[in-house]
Amino acid sequence: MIFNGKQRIWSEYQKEIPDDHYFYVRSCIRQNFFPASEKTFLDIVQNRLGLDFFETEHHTTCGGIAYHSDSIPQETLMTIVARQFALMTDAGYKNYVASCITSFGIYTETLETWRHYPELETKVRESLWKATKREFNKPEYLAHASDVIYKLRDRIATASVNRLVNKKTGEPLKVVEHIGCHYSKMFPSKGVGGAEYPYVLTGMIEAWGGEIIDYPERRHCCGFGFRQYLVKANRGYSLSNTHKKFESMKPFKPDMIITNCPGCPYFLDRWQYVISEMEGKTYGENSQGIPVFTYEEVAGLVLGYDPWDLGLQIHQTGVEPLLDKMGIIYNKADKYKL
Amino acid sequence: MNKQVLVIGGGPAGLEAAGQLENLGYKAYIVEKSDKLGGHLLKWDRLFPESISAAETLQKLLEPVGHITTFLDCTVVSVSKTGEHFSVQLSNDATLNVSAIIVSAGFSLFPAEKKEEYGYNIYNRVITSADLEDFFKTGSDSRIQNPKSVGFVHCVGSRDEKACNRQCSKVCCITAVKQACEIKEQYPDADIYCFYMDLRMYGRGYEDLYLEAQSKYGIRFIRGRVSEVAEDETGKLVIKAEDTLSSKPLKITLDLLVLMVGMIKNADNENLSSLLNTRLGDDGFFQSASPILRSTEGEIAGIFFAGASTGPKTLPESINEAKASALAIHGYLSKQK
Amino acid sequence: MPATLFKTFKDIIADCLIHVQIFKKNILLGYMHFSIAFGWFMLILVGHIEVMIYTPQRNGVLYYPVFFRYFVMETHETLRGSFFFFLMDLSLLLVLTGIGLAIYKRFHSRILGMRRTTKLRLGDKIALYSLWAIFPLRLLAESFTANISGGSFLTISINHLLNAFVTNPDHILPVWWGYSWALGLFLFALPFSRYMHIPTEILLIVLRNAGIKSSVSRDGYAESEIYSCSRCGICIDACPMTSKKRNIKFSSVYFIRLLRRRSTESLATADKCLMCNKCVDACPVGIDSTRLKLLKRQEMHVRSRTDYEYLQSIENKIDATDSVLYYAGCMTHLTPAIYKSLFKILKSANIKYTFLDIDGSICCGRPLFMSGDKESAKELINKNRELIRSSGCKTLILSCPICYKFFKEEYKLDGIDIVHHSVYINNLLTSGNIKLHKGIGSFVFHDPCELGRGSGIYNEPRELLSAIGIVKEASQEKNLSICCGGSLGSLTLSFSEREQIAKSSLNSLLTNNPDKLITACPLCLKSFSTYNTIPTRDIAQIVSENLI
Amino acid sequence: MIDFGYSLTSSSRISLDNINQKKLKKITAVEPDFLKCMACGSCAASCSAGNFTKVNLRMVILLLNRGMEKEAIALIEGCMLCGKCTLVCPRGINTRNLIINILKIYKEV
Repeated sequence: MIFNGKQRIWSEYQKEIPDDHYFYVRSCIRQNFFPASEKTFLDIVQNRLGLDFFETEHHTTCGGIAYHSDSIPQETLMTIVARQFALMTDAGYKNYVASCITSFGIYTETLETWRHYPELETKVRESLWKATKREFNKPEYLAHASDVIYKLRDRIATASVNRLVNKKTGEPLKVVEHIGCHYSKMFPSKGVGGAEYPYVLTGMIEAWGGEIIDYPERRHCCGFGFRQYLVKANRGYSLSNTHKKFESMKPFKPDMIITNCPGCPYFLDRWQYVISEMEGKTYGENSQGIPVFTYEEVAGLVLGYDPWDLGLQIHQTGVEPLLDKMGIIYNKADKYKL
Repeated sequence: MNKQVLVIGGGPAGLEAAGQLENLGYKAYIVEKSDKLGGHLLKWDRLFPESISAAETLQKLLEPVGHITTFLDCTVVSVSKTGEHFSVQLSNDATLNVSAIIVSAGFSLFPAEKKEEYGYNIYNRVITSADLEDFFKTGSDSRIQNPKSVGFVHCVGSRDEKACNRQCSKVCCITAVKQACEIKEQYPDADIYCFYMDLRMYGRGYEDLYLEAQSKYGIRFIRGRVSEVAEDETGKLVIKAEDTLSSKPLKITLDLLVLMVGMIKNADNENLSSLLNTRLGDDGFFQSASPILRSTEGEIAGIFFAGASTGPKTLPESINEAKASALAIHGYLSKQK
Repeated sequence: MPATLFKTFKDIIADCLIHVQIFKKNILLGYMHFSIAFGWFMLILVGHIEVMIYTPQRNGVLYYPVFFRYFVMETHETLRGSFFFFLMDLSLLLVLTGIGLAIYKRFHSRILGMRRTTKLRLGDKIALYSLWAIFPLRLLAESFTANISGGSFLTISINHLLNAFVTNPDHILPVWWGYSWALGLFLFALPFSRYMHIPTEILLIVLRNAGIKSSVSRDGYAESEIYSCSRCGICIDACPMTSKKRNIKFSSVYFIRLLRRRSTESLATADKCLMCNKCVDACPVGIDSTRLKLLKRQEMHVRSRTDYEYLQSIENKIDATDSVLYYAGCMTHLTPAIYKSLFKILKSANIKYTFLDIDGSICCGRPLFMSGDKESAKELINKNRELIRSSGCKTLILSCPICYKFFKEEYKLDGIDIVHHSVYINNLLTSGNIKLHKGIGSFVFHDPCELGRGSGIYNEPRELLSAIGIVKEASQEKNLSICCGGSLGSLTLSFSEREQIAKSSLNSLLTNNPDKLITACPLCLKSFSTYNTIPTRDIAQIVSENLI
Repeated sequence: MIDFGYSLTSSSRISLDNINQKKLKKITAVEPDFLKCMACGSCAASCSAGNFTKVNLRMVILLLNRGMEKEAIALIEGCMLCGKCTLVCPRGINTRNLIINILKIYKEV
């Protein structure tokens, strides 16, 4: 691996991320899968770093899951998106931050579609007006929440209590980063670091002391793929894709996986259990599984949050061996506290 | 006094054209932007399809131009045409008054880094065809360590609209076959694979070399474009492609991957064409007056082309075009008073 | 039975003693073999007669007749034997001329009609040189003692000559020893040499005439064929593969030698063979080496690796109850001009026909059979037979000689007339059903291996062609015809080797500058038209072009 | 082991890392023409057996080179060895010897 080469590519894919004043929208499924992640995110940016993040209860789904499952057409989707933008406009914000990768992809796709086909934007504005009597401005900046943490990675590092290193040996932890497909594969220029070598999570890991491993199936989808999981007949296909990734990362002996997408951590986490039950095959050191984290959870750990406040007890694959490795003190009994 | 002709670009086409013009009784000047005459030929070891030495070929091309005035490290700054004469100012402050100009500015190699998924300059064992040719010439490249398996990726930066190059670079197919045979000669135990979209073996002797590559050297050809490259835990390259003949995705682990970089327009073609008041085609190469009957002539009287300035060409094609261009100039200047 | 016995006796005399077959090939070569074999036979026969007459008490002592002159002194009785002395000297002279020719042949085989002879191995060399030595030594020995134990025109004359130089009778002994050693050495080397054919050939003739055939490459009959091979090398020149001195090691003589030595390499040689049968036709001993090769292939190629389950789903829907049935076969589908021309001829003769494999052929099975996979071939035979039987046809026309030979020999289609299109068209001509325009064009006819040597059809195509134009001769034709190189018999012959064969065959065909090359096999047509300098046509094509 | 009602599906991906090089070397040794195929498809187009079933020599050569031996055998065991492919092959590949040896080396009986 030639590090300079990657740095050169990273330097070509830098996106502008505003400093403050964000309109923050949550993810539909993350709130079920990893409910503490978004809470942690807001706690870090609002309370720890004192930034302005606005939330509204009127925000709905972006329509992404329905769209990618072929349940609604693109025009419907764009009208839903337009409504979210109207909420932002009403609240007086210009910087739009999505917690969900699918949403981020949907927003990017919608804005790009309007750029190429302005007549569609006009049509959507009309539809939105007819339906809700709302008007909107397009966001000036669109970011994914991981972009924000990426931007803040050094501030977090400065305030860090724990680092991504093996406390005993002092060696950096080996970290697999997994980027949601819709982050930059559709529009490479919209993601930090582009599509082939995304830097958004890598930047965090580097800043927090870990070592990124680049394994052959790094670019491969986590296996969720909407229809592949949602339709039971296809579920084996979803599982097989995840299996393929684990087989590929296995020889690199990763300590942990960090992700920036709602579905990925869920499937990378849960499918490990399914594979072990189905095939008798387990991954990770001492066959304890490879713990999978959202970037907010990792940021939380670095900043010294209590693991159980981060919702790590909800993970299928146990995180304790890693916490021990990092030298994080936690109360075992608290794991099952409500 | 003899009529004077400016040759822009001192590669094989420029050298041949200048030599021919001198033979025809004109005074030629060569302007070369690098510090050496010879262009891309300087970097070649052996030439396809018959393994002729590039150095000897260049030597022969240089012989007749020994006494021709040559400006190295020099570019054209401005050109003004008055009547039938061009007044050309060079970056070294010299001013030339010439009756005709040959644009033999050639081509550039596609920067392999642009195909990020192939990992050139990111993975240690990914090299370009130019690097490999340099290895054959100099015998050393730290990335080539007794490889047991080698892959060649055809059409890197060619026939690729996403890389902003729609054109076929013509020479890469046969170069890949040539280099595959050569590397097999150096490393007889190596398994060698060529990943191609189409094999364009159009020239004399090319098909023979292709057959020899298969039957004598056992080189395997896989019809499918490499989609991505990664490193495994030992640093070997993992290559993914579709084997389009069996309609199945394919994976192979290799010790060395050679990217067959294509021929693309020079970045300064645009500048040069505006100085000369000529047109560029959609592909960024110079546009001649007529692609069939007047392929060496520009639309402006007195401007001529030779070699790859008007699109990818093989070496013999470039040299023949240089001869044709010199003859066209002779015809043009003979009509002048 | 007496007829077989008589034939066997006649064959033994003709082939083993007189060598009629070799005489047919080349008189000098024939004489060489005849002189040695017959002369030596006479020496033995007369020698025994002498013993019986003069020393009846020694009758039955094996060595006695051989060294008769050494043991017997000249007595009054020997005078009566001057007739035998003369006979013995004459036979010895006969043998010596043969030996002389044999020695000469070693250096200039071409004079005796052979471009190439076989390379000798140690056993052969010992036997050969001792054979060469036996008779000159015998002459010398008998000449030395001619004044003591009698002699005739040859030995007495030499005796006189010798007496002028050698006076000491002690010098006589080494020569007799020499003769004795040479003979002993020869007999000792015989089983290890090619001269084993001398005794074995008699056995082979007996077995062959008894109608025995071999079923594996090393059974009794096969052994008798293998040991009967005299390695004369006539098959080397006959073999189309050996043109330009290539592939000599693959000719039948070496195959048989490998077989005799039980070498595993014999399979590679068997696989290479075109199976054109030219060597079998030329073999003076009549060894069916092609069959031996086929047997070898059958033994070595593992069977039942094919799967013809799909044949069962092909319906028997062809009806040819009131027409002739035509089967193009695989190859003719690549040369549609052949069947189109044939159909034109049939139409002009008002003959109704049905095209059995219009939608594609099931192979006749001969290519598989020749590859050694007899069992798989049977499956194809069965399906084709089923299709043909269910069609209800009475006549089956084939345009591919490969199919033709196989249908004739293996299909057991009793009651159905199987005929090659060249013969069928010729019959139409002779019966007046078609009329042809005779022009001035000249043709040479290439006999396809499977039609000519394979099926014995030489004359009908030529008759047919002579109704259209002038038939010119090729330098080697009919049973000597050279394979086109395309033969499916060979499994391993490469493309370039086949090209060589096609070109050498064309060389022979074009000797007399014909206007067109005519053949009667789709494979030959394809092979020749690639390299031919004059037009190549199938016989059906040329006939259809000249229909009136 | 739990049955979840779905299972891992095997990948259709060809891995050139795991192919049986020994067998490939063997087939190349007995019939070097194996290397000469340029996948034009003439053999399959003219195939007598291919008329009735899925025999396809072009594909067989390809599949063997990709290590898909079983699939290859399924496409060649219906061959009748008629030799049409030898005749039409533009590179003069000795197809019959190739087929015989493919079956010999790759098909277990």
